[in-house]
Amino acid sequence: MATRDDPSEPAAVTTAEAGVEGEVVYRVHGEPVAELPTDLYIPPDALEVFLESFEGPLDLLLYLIRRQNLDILTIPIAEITRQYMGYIEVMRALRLELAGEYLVMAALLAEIKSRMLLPRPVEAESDEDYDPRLALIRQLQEYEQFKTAAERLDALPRMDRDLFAAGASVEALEGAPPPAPSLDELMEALAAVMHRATLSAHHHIATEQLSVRERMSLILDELDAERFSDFVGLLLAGEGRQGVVVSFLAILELAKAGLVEWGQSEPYSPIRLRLRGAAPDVREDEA
Amino acid sequence: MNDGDSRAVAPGDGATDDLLRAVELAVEAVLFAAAEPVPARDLKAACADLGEVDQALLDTALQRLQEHYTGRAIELVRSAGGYRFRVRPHYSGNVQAAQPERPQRLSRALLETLAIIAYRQPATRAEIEAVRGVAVSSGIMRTLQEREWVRVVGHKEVPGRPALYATTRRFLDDLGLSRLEELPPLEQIRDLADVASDAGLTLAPPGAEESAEPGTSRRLDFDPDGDQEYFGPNA
Amino acid sequence: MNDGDSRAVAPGDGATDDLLRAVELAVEAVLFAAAEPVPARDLKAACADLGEVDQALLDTALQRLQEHYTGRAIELVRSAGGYRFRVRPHYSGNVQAAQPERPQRLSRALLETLAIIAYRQPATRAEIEAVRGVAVSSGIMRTLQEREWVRVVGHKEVPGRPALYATTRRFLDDLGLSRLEELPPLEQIRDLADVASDAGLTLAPPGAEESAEPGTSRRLDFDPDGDQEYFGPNA
Repeated sequence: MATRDDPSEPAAVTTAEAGVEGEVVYRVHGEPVAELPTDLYIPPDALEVFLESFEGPLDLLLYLIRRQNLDILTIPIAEITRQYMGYIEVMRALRLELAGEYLVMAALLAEIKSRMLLPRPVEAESDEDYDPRLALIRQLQEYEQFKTAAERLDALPRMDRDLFAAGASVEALEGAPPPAPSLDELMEALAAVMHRATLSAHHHIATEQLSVRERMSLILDELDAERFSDFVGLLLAGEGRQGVVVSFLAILELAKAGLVEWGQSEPYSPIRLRLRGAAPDVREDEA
Repeated sequence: MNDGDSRAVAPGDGATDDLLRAVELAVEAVLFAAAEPVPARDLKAACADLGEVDQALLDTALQRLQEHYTGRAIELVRSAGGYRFRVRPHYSGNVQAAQPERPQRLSRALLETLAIIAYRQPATRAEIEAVRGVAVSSGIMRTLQEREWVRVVGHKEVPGRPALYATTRRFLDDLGLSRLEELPPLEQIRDLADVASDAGLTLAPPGAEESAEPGTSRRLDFDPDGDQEYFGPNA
Repeated sequence: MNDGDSRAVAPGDGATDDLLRAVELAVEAVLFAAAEPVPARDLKAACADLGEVDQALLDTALQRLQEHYTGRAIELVRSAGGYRFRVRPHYSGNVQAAQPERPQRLSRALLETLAIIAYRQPATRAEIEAVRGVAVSSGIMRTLQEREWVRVVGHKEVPGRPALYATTRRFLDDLGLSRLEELPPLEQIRDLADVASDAGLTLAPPGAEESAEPGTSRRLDFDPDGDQEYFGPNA
């Protein structure tokens, strides 16, 4: 193997595809990426997605080992190190954000490789003292064990995905219902949601929009899928001039969301509105 | 099984009997899993892979289902929105007694769901889940509707036509509000959240803000399937 | 319900038959009204006004209930949290057809983290990171806790007192399991003694695995009996 022959060569810098023994067909260091290592077998567009799909350096190492049908216990460390460095370089060349763990692993691999080139010390007390691969092997085994466990866990039937609870309405029951929430409780709950996650994308929903949203709900409720409603009538259902504006905005929002459709029997006749779709046969075609 | 004698379907027709039985059970499954009354149209859609299910066949299946639950603790009822199972009022006491020491408090999941609907309405369940980051159970949606704080105001025209939920008049009344815009503006709530986190209060587990940055981490925990921008940046 | 033949009730005893029937229906009502699995204790509480309901009677009622739903689209099942009615897996497709909104995929990072907690519990974040070889994001820990699959059960007495995570009863309920040891067993890993002998001075040839004894694998510290205490204070 090319890299093994020259232990002084900084492995993290140069990547060689040893198609022919010793022949360097691909270099990264100091040069733009003109060509990906041929053993990656991945179209460049897919590469980013592919690399992101690794859960970390152990996952990547495991992939490299498994791809060659090798046993974890017999890792050809020089070859695996060479391939690992190849991926790291490609990730860097593509300016992918590289977690520090990948670089730590690169250093570890380089260290193991160099130690394996040294002759075995006579006084080595145990195999583990001697063979620098053992700690890594143990880590890989353990990771693979849980990787498999995670896959099996995901394969188990799960509530709300594969299994569904069977419940019935309790509406008819008598007795004290739970209390209504206070405004404070509600706001606290919402603050918790916003605090923790994704609402950054929804900050545009400001106060004045609430009236529009409310009106959207009211208009949706009023509309029918079979029957058209009068557009002007809907506008005037609100209060005063502001009501018209709010209703108008609400209808535009609904139209934009594809929830309503417009109709006009002839030019200049009243504009009419109804719920979109919802015809039973259409539904069955979709299903 | 004590399936009552089917009437609308010609007796002795084996193939139809099998279909009828299959429809009855599929409908049973769908009704028990649903968060709200299921319209006949959706019941038919759920049976689409069983064969040709027309209204008469569905009606017969529903009738058989209803008969099967005669004398049981639940009953199949029809309301404006469709069909559903409900616990018979006779068992109110037993249901109450089953939750002895649990004070009837509203769960955090329910409150969060309600708050999101109030601000994002009309919203689908998937949209609520995208905001919350975790699943919303049918049970919660059922409770919110039974308390009449939330109702279905339409269906989104995407595959499956998911229900669009909105808050009700009753919701405003129970909160002592006359209109939705009397709710505090979202900005203010966000400030509240920030203040709480600055003060080290535990509104959410520590480190929550890390993933609030879009794009910094892969969040594959759920699939927002592009619904996000649906009611999104509206000019 | 695993006790198939609990015939605690004398046949022909009219009064007991009536009681049994009443208990069966009360339990049916409670289970359908509940959003979550109901423990036997709560079921007994629900029947308090019916008469003397002991465990044997309750078991018989549950068994009759289970039998009543034989051949139906739903089934009575028992998991860690208690009893619940569930749509039979055979009908999942019909339910999904009626509510097709969300795929609910979990990320590999989340699943791996969950698996490590499930089999290693209680585990600290550092222990999880040591196995995975990467940092565990706060988002994942938060999502796991919000789903109520994982919770903090204590703190490890080392500098910094890191939180110890364990899975919840809800986790088991959502997978339909009663106990942790019903999880699929961990793949056994080969003993390091074998590893050492296999790893020679030169790179060992592929295929060296034949020499390893599968039986000597290191047992992971997965304590099947110690799991109960992590089910939480309301156990």
